[in-house]
Amino acid sequence: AGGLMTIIVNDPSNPYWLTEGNVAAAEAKKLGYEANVGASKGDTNTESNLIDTAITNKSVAIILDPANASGSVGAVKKAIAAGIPVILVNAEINQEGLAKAQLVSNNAQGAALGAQQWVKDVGQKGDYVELLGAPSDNNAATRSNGYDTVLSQYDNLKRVGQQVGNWDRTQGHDKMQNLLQAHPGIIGVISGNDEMALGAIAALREAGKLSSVKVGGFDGSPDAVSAIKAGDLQYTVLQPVASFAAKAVDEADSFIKTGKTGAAQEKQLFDCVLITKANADKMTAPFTLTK
Amino acid sequence: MGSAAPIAGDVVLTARNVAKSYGNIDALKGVNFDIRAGRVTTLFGENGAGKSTLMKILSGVIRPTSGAIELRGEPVVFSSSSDARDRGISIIHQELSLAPNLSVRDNIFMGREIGGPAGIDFAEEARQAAALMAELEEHIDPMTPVEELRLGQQQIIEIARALSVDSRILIMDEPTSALSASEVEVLFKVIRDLTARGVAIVYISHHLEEALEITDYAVVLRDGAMTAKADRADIDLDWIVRNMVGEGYDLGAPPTGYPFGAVALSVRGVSVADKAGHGAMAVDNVSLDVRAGEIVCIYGLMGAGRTELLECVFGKGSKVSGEVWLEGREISRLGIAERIAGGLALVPEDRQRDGLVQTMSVGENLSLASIAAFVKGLLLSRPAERRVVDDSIRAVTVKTSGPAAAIGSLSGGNQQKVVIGKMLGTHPRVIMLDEPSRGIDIGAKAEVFRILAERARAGLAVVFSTSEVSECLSIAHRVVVMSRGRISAEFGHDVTKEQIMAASGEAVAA
Amino acid sequence: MDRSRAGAVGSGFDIGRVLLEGRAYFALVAIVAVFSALSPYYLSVSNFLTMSSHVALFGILAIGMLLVILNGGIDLSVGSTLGLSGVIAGALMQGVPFGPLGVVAYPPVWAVAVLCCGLGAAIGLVNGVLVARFKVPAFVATLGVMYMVRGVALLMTNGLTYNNLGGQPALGNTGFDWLGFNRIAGVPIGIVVMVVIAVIGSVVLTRTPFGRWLYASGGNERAAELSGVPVKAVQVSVYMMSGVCAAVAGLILSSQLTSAGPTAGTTYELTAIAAVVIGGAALTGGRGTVRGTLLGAFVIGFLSDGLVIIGISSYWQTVFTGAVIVLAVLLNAVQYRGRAKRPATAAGPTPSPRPAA
Amino acid sequence: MDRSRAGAVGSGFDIGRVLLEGRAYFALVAIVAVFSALSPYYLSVSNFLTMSSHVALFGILAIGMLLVILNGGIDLSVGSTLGLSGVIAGALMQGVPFGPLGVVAYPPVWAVAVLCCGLGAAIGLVNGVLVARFKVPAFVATLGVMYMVRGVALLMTNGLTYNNLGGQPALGNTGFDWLGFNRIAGVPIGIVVMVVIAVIGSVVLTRTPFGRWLYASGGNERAAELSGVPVKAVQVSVYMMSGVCAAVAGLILSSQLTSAGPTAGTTYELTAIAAVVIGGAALTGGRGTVRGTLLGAFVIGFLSDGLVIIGISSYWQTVFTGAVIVLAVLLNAVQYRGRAKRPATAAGPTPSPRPAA
Ligand SMILES: Nc1ncnc2c1ncn2[C@@H]1O[C@H](COP(=O)(O)OP(=O)(O)OP(=O)(O)O)[C@@H](O)[C@H]1O
Ligand SMILES: Nc1ncnc2c1ncn2[C@@H]1O[C@H](COP(=O)(O)OP(=O)(O)OP(=O)(O)O)[C@@H](O)[C@H]1O
Ligand SMILES: O[C@@H]1[C@H](O)[C@H](O)CO[C@H]1O
Ligand SMILES: [Mg+2]
Ligand SMILES: [Mg+2]
Repeated sequence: AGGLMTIIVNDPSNPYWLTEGNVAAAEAKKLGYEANVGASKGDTNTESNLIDTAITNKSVAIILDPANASGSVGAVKKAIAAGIPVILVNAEINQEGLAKAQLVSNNAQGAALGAQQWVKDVGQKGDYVELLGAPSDNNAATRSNGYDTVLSQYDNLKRVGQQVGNWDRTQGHDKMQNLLQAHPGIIGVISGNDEMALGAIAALREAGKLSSVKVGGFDGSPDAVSAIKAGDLQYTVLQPVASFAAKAVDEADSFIKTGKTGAAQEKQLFDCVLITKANADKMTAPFTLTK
Repeated sequence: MGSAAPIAGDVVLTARNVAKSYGNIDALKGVNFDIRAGRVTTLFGENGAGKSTLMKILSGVIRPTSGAIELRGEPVVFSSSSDARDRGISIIHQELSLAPNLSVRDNIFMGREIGGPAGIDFAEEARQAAALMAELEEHIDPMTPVEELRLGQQQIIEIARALSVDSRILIMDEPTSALSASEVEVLFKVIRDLTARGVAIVYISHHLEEALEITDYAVVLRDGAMTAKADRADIDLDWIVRNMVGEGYDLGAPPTGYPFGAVALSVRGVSVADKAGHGAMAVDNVSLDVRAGEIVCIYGLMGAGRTELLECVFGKGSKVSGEVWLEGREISRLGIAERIAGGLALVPEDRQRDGLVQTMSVGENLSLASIAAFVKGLLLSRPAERRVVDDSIRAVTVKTSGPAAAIGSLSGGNQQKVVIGKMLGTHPRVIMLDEPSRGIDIGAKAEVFRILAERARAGLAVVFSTSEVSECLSIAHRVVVMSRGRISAEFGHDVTKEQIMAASGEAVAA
Repeated sequence: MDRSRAGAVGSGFDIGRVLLEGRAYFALVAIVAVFSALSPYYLSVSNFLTMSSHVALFGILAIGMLLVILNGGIDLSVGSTLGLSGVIAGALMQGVPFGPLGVVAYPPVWAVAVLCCGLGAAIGLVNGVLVARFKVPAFVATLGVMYMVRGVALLMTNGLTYNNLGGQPALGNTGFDWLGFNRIAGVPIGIVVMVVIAVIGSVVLTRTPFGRWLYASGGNERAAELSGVPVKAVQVSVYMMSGVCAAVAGLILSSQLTSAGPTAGTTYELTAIAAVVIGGAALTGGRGTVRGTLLGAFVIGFLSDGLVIIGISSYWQTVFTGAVIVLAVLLNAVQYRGRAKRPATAAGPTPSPRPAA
Repeated sequence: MDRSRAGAVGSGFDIGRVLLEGRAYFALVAIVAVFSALSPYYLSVSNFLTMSSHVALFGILAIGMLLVILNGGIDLSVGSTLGLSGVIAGALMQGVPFGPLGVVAYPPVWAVAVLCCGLGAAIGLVNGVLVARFKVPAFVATLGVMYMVRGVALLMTNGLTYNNLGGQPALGNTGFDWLGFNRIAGVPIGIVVMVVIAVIGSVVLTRTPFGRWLYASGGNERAAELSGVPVKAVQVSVYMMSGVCAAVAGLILSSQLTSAGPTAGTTYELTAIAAVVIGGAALTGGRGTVRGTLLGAFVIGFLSDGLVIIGISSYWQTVFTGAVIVLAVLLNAVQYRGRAKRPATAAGPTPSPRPAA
């Protein structure tokens, strides 16, 4: 076969990363490679160890979802020094010119998309709260800034609370309950990803406020899509992870064979798509929307 | 428990050819042993003779390797100690087996709770516990946590627990090692009551005279085999000792023929607060001078304050007032290590808890207090340590397979010698020993006293405490009696038992 | 706190002891006072109910942990067990393929709950056997089991989260969200369950032979054994009970979230241990009460929720959590020492002339 | 393993003991054999160096942890200390604003390393004082400190990661990546540091009074104190040494990664403890060796890297890690029991448990 492709995702217990790993592995196998999927669980040392192992295993390419925008730079350098091309997916690192490609969702565009839909669903007047992702992930700040850019244009919308939920459902739930205590009058919740949004929904349902408080998510995860269908979640912003994870493998393949990824630039942004009740039916596989 | 009480003197429990091996050690080598209703059968023997092993077999704690047990003529196999207890056999273990976090009541009834409509019938248990305390003439509230009791009181609780079972056979493995003479008297009264009711008693003690007082039959074990048995009427102390160790014994006499040196240890007006509170002083304004070459014995009842005094002199525990001088230098403010360096040594009362490091070898225990002697540069010098250890082993005659042996592999007496050897290894000018003879056999005891006398002759000042009057009359030049934290009297070596006991505040035993 | 344990019969009234106990509540009172001053929303019935229902999860874990700690052990596997319990519940609610016929069985909710508790007990059994029978130190045995159970939960779900735990009326398996959503007289079920477990735990500890055996074997195992206490059985039981508590907590959590993920409960064991210790229990065994443990859980929970409500950053929350753990236990330590020292100060030297005997 | 420790005075040759020791290496040999059979890449010098440099991090933590465990304590704060050490190094490398003049000082790398070790020692001092002076149980004291230190690291960086640790020649602070990237005679510096620390640790434990004091106070604190051992000082020192080891590990890690994040080292304390225990040390104190501890670290490290190399899923890795922890300790337990019976050959009553203290 074409050798071993090492795929390193963050933590497959989040469906987003799970899909990322699965899709990439499937694509690699399709192209005739072997594939190993590792998980850094957000720890840069584990990630660095996985890179070492990929070097030991004589991997022909590494598809990496970096654990930390700054902290993963060293690991990438190490792989490059060992002569292995690295393609980054989902999250970026704070240095260009190392990885052969960085394929990420257009988080700023997606956030704007989400925030605009949020205003449509929630209205232009009232108090709201925000759930933030893990601060070690640049995506968290990018999305939050994107939301703010849109929502701050509405003078009567006021963000009264903001809590870090670390992309996690249970934390989203508990933080939401606390936020509800401090801000019983809110009309909306905007969340950095779907897991936290789903946690918030559970908390709102329990408090009997799910009808008066609207929630928006981000990711397009299968659970979120069902929540949209059930009317619990207003919308989510689909990150086309299934397609760019496959594309990352394709570019790696191309690089191995031709020395070029075939893409014009290192940084490639993939536009996000808004998922609402209207198009929720068109989700055919996890994170995949058919036109 | 049989309703038809056996007639006094009948054999109720028999060990037939009972043997027990641990690995290739034969703790018991085929022992026959009878226990009789209404009689006290006393078991004598050196440390490690197998007394406790035999008792544990008879009370179901361990299973014999071979041999049989018969209960009133019927062969029985006990599955556990509670099984034996259910069949009327209870035991007071040699080592305290109490849960310190529980109250007296809970300890007495743990494992055999009195049921009530809502779980345990606490009131009934408390009532019975109080009754037992009254019977043992001990003023202890049944709700007191056991950890707040003195060692001796804890031993009383063990006894109470065994009594509470109301068994037909009661085994007492050194029940009095921490008891005062008056408490022993109370216990003996209880034992006589029990035997009068037909209860069979087995009694074990290293206090030979005391044991003789209560015994009906004497049995002697030696190296796991029975060497002699006899009726009380036919024996005396000398008979026991001869059968135990194969020779006569002598605790020695005060060494003479040399002058005492200068005052080596001077305790001036030391007071220590009582740990248990109640506004009392454990040590109350005690002053004492000991000269080089002199051996001073401190006698006292349980709780008289000896341990507190010696520990305080050694720098452990908090002193309330007073001064301690060592060879003309005040050491009251020094730490333990500095006092050791200055020439003071303490052999603590409880060797398991305070004397030995169980995870270390015999050699490492012996050298622990004198590390400074074999540090070369920054490192320990193995040959130097080896020399220190070998010297110690020889000096205190420890019987061991070698310095690398595990400390737990030694008999109690030899463990005690290790603790003594460890402290002698620091080349002290003054050594204090807190009940150095507790729980060790007569041979080992004589050995310890011989070593102390020898060292005194070489100029060491020796202070030891004891609860046995006979020990005061051995090697001590001077006997100091403590009572309720104070020195109540001082005597020369020509003192009599009666004088000592009178001064200690105890009623002279009959 | 040490002696208050048994609610002991005839323990008499001791004003000093009552004051000292009160001091243990001080931390909680202080927390409530401070946050009430800082936020107008903190001091309200509804917030207290919300916070208490957060506490409930840890409280239930902590009561199970208390039993293990009383025995002188520790159970690091409760967080994982919580996670696996939820996952199993999720799997069962999705239906169990049955035999080769392709029949799918949908167990009713009570059966799901019972099975999950059974699972918790089984995990506890493994812990207990490792500790009691094979003498593996509790820390290590339960650490190993913690990883294994977590791994199994991840493998079972392949990392995904079970989402539809509501069941369907047609399948006769509705009602799972009752645990998480319903209220009895306005009180969330989670709190009710915690209170029930606490009452049962308290009765078991103070009024039954089992309780005494547990304190006894935690205080001196050998003594307990010689007294006829079935120490091994007690040891195995406490791990099983802890496992069941963790399983119940898992059910409640997944019912609250109406979903069950395999990583739920990660590091909850540390919070549970902290609650037990803040509550005055000794990690060496034999000392501790259900009341104290709940107090500990409330201290932690009311603090962390309070910090969220006043909007403090999650980093400061981490710092404060650590500080409160240390401080609360320090307070306990001072309390113990105070008790040990009191006599001395009370006594004072009473010099008296040396009487001649 | 327990007695082999001190090359004890007169510890003669004992074939039985050698076989038992060999058995402890069995797990490691088995791991290497299995993975060598499963992957062509496993059995190579370069892979062994790579794996060993992964082990180094945990090995260093574990040696510090061993000292604490020998003392009968435990140190849960090492993972956080590792993280904070890296963060501080990162902050120092970015330059320290100095005074009101806006001057920025760039300490040289050696100063950064010394400051970080000092920080580790200071954190250890806090742990040690809490444990030795205030009698807070080690588990709780270090748990609290773990949270606090982690919180401080997060606050310092605001959750972000320091990136440029390379320094600049102009500022005279280059060389930080030396620790992580250089090799001495082909051996990565991390391994060299681990070996140096192991040798020092081993000498300290077996050849110095301090080592003897540590074993003694871990085996029986009261007896040690009465033998003139400065038990409190020893106790405080071991936590400080553990803190320094954690700080060194933090330096190595951040140098290897050329970046320092505030969450680095999360849960590493558990791995370090597992290594120590797999290495045959007793959590009750007084027993354990540096050699055994390194062995434990290698077992864990070679296993987990092996699983990655043969491409097993991360879930199975979790399961295997747990299983190996339990199995290795089970093996030790069997070993102990085998040995526990042997002393019968040497005779002597088994020491009775401490009477009620
Ligand atoms: N562990 C303890 N808990 C509470 N009080 C104690 C403890 N040990 C000693 N005491 C108190 O200190 C006083 C003196 O006890 P100490 O141990 O010094 O006496 P002693 O003469 O050595 O007696 P013995 O060793 O036979 O018990 C006692 O009256 C007792 O109240
Ligand atoms: N659990 C055990 N393992 C190994 N050897 C043991 C064990 N218990 C007892 N022994 C050995 O059996 C022998 C008899 O011990 P035992 O405790 O019965 O003596 P004893 O007569 O009660 O002595 P003491 O007067 O010191 O209490 C000793 O040599 C002892 O070392
Ligand atoms: O973009 C991804 C997803 O939002 C996921 O839910 C969490 O991690 C982020 O990096
Ligand atoms: Mg005995
Ligand atoms: Mg005494």
